[in-house]
Amino acid sequence: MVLIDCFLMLLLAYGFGFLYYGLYRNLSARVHGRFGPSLAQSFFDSVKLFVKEQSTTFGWMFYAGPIIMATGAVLNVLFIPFINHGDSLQGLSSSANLIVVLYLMVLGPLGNALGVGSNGNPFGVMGITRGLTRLIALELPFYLAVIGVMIDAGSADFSAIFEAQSQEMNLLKHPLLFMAAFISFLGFMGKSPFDVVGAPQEVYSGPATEFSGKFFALLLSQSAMFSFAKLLLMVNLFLGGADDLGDLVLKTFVLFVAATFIGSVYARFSTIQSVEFLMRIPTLLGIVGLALL
Amino acid sequence: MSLLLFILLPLLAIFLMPFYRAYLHYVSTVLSMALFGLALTCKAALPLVERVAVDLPLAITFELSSVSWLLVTLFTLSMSLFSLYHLRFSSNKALFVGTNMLLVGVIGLVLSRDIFNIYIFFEISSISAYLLTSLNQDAKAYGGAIRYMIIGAFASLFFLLSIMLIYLTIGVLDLQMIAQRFNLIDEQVQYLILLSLFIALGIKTELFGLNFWVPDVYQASRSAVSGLFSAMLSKSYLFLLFHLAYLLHVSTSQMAFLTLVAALTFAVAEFSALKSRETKRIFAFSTLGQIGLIALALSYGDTALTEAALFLIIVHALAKLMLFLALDLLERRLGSTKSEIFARFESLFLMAVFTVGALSLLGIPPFAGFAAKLSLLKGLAGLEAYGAMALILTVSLIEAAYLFRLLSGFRQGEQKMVVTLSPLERLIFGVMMFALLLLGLMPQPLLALCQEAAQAMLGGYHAAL
Amino acid sequence: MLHFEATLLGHLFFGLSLLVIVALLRKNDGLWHLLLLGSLGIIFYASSLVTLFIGWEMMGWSGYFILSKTARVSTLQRYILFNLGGAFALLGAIALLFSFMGSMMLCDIDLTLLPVWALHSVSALVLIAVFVKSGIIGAHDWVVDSYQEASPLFSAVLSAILSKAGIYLFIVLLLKQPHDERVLFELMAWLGAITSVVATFKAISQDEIKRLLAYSSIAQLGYIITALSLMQAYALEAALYHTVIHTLVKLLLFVNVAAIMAITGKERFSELGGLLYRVPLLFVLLVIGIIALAGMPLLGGFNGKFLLYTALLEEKRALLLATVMFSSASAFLYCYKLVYGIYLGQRPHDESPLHVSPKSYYIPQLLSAALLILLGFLPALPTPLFSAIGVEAGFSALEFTKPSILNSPFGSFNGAVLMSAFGVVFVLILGLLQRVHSKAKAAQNAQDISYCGEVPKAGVNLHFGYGMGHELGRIGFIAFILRRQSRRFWDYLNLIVGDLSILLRSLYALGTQHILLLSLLGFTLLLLGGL
Amino acid sequence: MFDSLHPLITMISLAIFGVALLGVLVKKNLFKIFLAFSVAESALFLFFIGNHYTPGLKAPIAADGITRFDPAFMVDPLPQAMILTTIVIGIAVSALGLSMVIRYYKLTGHMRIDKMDELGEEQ
Repeated sequence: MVLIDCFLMLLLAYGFGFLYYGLYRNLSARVHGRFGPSLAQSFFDSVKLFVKEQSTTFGWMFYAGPIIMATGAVLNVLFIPFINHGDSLQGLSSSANLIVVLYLMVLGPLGNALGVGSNGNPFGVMGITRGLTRLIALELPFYLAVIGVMIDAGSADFSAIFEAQSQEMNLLKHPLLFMAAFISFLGFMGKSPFDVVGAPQEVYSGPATEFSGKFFALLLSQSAMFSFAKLLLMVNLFLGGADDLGDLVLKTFVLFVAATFIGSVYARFSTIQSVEFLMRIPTLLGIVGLALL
Repeated sequence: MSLLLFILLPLLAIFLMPFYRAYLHYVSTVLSMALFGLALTCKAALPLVERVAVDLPLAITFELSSVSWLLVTLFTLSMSLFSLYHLRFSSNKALFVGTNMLLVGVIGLVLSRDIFNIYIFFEISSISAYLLTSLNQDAKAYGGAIRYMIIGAFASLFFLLSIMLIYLTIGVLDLQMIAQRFNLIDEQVQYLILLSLFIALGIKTELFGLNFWVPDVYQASRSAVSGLFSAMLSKSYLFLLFHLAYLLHVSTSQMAFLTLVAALTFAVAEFSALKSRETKRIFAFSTLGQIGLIALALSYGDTALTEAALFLIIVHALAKLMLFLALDLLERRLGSTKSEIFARFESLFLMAVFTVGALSLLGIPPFAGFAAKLSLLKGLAGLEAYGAMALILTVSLIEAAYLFRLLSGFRQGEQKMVVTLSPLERLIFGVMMFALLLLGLMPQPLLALCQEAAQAMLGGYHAAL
Repeated sequence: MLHFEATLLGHLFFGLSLLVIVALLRKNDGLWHLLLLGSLGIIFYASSLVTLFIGWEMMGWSGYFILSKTARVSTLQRYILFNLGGAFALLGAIALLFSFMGSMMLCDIDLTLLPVWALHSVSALVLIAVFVKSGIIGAHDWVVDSYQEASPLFSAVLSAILSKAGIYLFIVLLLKQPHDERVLFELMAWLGAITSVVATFKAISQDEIKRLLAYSSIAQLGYIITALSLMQAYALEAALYHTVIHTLVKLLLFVNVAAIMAITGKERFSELGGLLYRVPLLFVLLVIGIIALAGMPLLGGFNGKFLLYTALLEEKRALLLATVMFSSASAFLYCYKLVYGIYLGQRPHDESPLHVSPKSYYIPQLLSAALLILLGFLPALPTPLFSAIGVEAGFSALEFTKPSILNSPFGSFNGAVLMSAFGVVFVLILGLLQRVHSKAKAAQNAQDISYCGEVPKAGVNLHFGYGMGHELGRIGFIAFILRRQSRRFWDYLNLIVGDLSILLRSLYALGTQHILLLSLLGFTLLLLGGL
Repeated sequence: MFDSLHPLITMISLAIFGVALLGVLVKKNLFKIFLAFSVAESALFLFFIGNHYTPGLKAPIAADGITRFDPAFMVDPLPQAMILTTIVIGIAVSALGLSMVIRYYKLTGHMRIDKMDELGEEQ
């Protein structure tokens, strides 16, 4: 039963992940006054990359890096419930809680960092360092918000968090916390102004310098699923979770569109700028939000 | 058996010197060990009081109470170790005369119950100390000895003055009788007497304000002799000062003044040692510091603290003697006592000796100094003297800074001279290290003796308060 | 004089010490290590304050003599002065306690009987000793130099064991005794959290491996201190759990680094790199170590953090928790620097020959890695022990269902499920990647990389190791943290005390007649004053 | 107890004592310093014996018709014995001191107290 549930969740995440990815490229193109590629372009890209003849490898760690990263993304999907009640689409979420999920989210970057580090390209590591530096700053406001949510719910379990939002979702109850978390969330989603440059020499979630062929395909797929997992987390934490599949699509879509629009109009901060910004405004919001709790 | 033996035997040995001119070091060893044995056998018969010559007002009284017994035993033991250490050197007249006279002097100081007698032993120990300081017969030694002498003569003037005032006012010299009649004296004269005594004995006890000459004298003397000064001379005066203070029932405010002086002695001396580069001076400062600590404990006039102070006297005497003897060994091999010498020799045994000595001085377990410091702190805690506790702990850190600076010298330096010790030297130092360890692990027997001694020393002091 | 008593807490700490010291025992200074172990035994099984103190001091100086074989004199002085300072503070606390309790036995201590000022003084003095030993920021000046200059294996002992003595002291003297001290504990919770933040950023900016590890130790002890200051059953479990994990992790990491030093003879990130395929096993072990150090799930390291976070949540200490989580997140950077700087990236150019690392280096690492994995799989395995220790200390028992589920009042998780899910998913994806049509081709050589369209020449430095973390210095508040140095304060203090010493010393250089004049003057003044 | 002469003796001896102390404190020649100590000691003897002497009593010598120890008839012999002892000690100390000064002079060529700088931190 659990296995089927998990499989379904993965399938949904995979599908929605690529759908949103395609939508993102279209929407941001429209904001910029262009026409984007077709919706399924990213999906086709990944399939194409999977069947490429050759891909260069720098050794077993290089091989294992993307796998760890993808494992992290998959685990995230499996441990975050899709629906806020019942038994279906819960995956393994009863064996874990919010804190575990928060920490599981770092597993992917670790695999990425190990893989990129092992290929000997100095620019890759530069990107990793920037990514990790920014991650530090991203997490502080997000943690503040999450702590608020957990204290409000009296538990770190998702079920309790849903329970606490049954009357009024956290977005309305704690708008300041939501704002703090949402700013961080933009960064987590790799949206401007907090994204890390994705030029060919530098890696974080952009095209991986040394990853080619099937490795790159794996990275693309995990990135799509991971993005969906993050959307899901935000929905669960602040929008009261999804009552059913339709609700899920609606809520994730709203969040996604909001993030995409904001990301499309802002220019990118440099790493230092984004860290300093994140350490000020959203952190302050989060602290005020906690004080109001 | 007579208490006079402790005084007469060494004097006799000095007079008979021409008969065994070449064997003085053996005679000294045998004599001091015999006296040590003698002291041990006296334990059962305590307290011993002995009168020499005529009736009371004119009699000369010696008393071996449990506290003077403790000190006599310590002095004879120190002297035995000192003589044993000197066995391998050739017979030395001046050393023989000086050390044995010093022994007579310090034993006399703690045994006498007659203030004029005390003056005589005061002078005997001073003269022998001058003699011992000049032992090296170079400009440094004579310079130190002359400096010592001028200060000593100054001290003896004041001591003499106080004796004269006492006799002129109450006409007695016996300490007990002085104590009984001291109240009859006019208050202002009383104060003058006490002050003169304080100046005279304070110089000799090496208390702050009166001790600025001490490092020079230690530096001028041979290291081994400095060890003897540290172990015997200063300790006997320390006893004397507070024995008189308790006996004469000095007022609480005067005791508080002593506390202040003692605390200053401790703190200033330890601070001064911090940047010194001359080992003998460092050890001299450390001795001053420990004297300050002991005086601090004694100045409360409390049984527990006096017990701790007596324990500390013994432990410090042992540790300092050991350190100075080891330093003497190094001085003879390396020709210097600068702190750099610690980087210039190679000997695991000597390193162990210095380490154990330093740790014991610092009061770090499991060595004897710890037991002393612990009982000291317990005593102070019992009196709720928290300021003194804080002072002791803080200043100990300064002490640690310079002692460990010396110890860290072991691992510097490139060309090291291998220093080998003779089996006898190993035995002496081994015994002393073992004693320090043993006293640290099992202090109770000695502490019990010290407690008994503390009660004897305080006598009726508490009742007066 | 010595009194002992067997307690569960003592068993736990002594067991850890035994594990570490036996794992690291070498012939050349084995005797000192055994002495150290003995002194730890005295501390952990002491039932009287005096016994505890004796062990404490013995630990201090036996460490000094081990350290003195490799460290510089200034480092040694720092080590001994800080440690003795802590020890004397402890002695002061003991004496103060004695003056009120009239007993030196641990069981007779009842802190509620103390007047408020004495309770504060005792707590403050004990905390000084704890802070020095654990290297809380401000009192950490000795830690980094000592760890760096100790022999690699002794660094492991210092970090894994000796720093924990402070934790033990805290539990025994302040946590086990009933009292209602709150103010200092509040301060302490924040000190712990701030320590972990500051030390984390300091760690990131280090170039020497052992300095990085030293700062990371300081940061980890900061978490433990924060946990302890909550005085609550689950927080105690968190502290104990973290203690165990940190011991295992630091054992692993320091021995790993020791092995690297034995192989390459280098100890800076800027001189190392690219060792991954030379010593793959060491690499894997290090990765296990940093995963546990960073507190990521799957391995044991997460469990302590989880408990700490839930304890803080339960106490509703949101800001404190955010600070701790922030520092914990920042720790990823130095963890990555550790693994990248040594094993990943390109080999530096000066190809000095590599030595074979002794086999004995692998045993302690494998041991602690195995334990970390086991604890990841069965996170609640030690909970019954911690629960019993908590009960012994007067706290309520902990909830325990089965070894694979770690419970806390704020939620639970199943380590076995987590671990199995990871394993299954990993294998599935690996299988997928193997099955697809595309084949992996090995790169030609290290220079076969995308490098702005060029092929890098052999002389170009492609290793980014020591540069990592430099960027942080340009970020305002991190630069602020990095600029603060408690050393300046201590150096200044040293200067002042030294000058004072020379000033006071000049008294002892007075001429003979001046001394006499002074004495006479004193005599006259006292005489006039008294009359 | 004090007779009319005693204050005078006290004053004179105090004056001598003061002069001697002044010598100790300001004279630079070691020889003179030791001499000054001798003078100071003598002043103390004068003070003690002078204050203790009572006119009309016999000297405590057996030959002068004194047959038994009785302070009522004779001067208290104790202070005299004390002073005799002290004089002997004083002579011994002076002798030792002066011999050391001579040795010191032979080694260094001077005997000025302000030039004695063999000891201290730098040596």
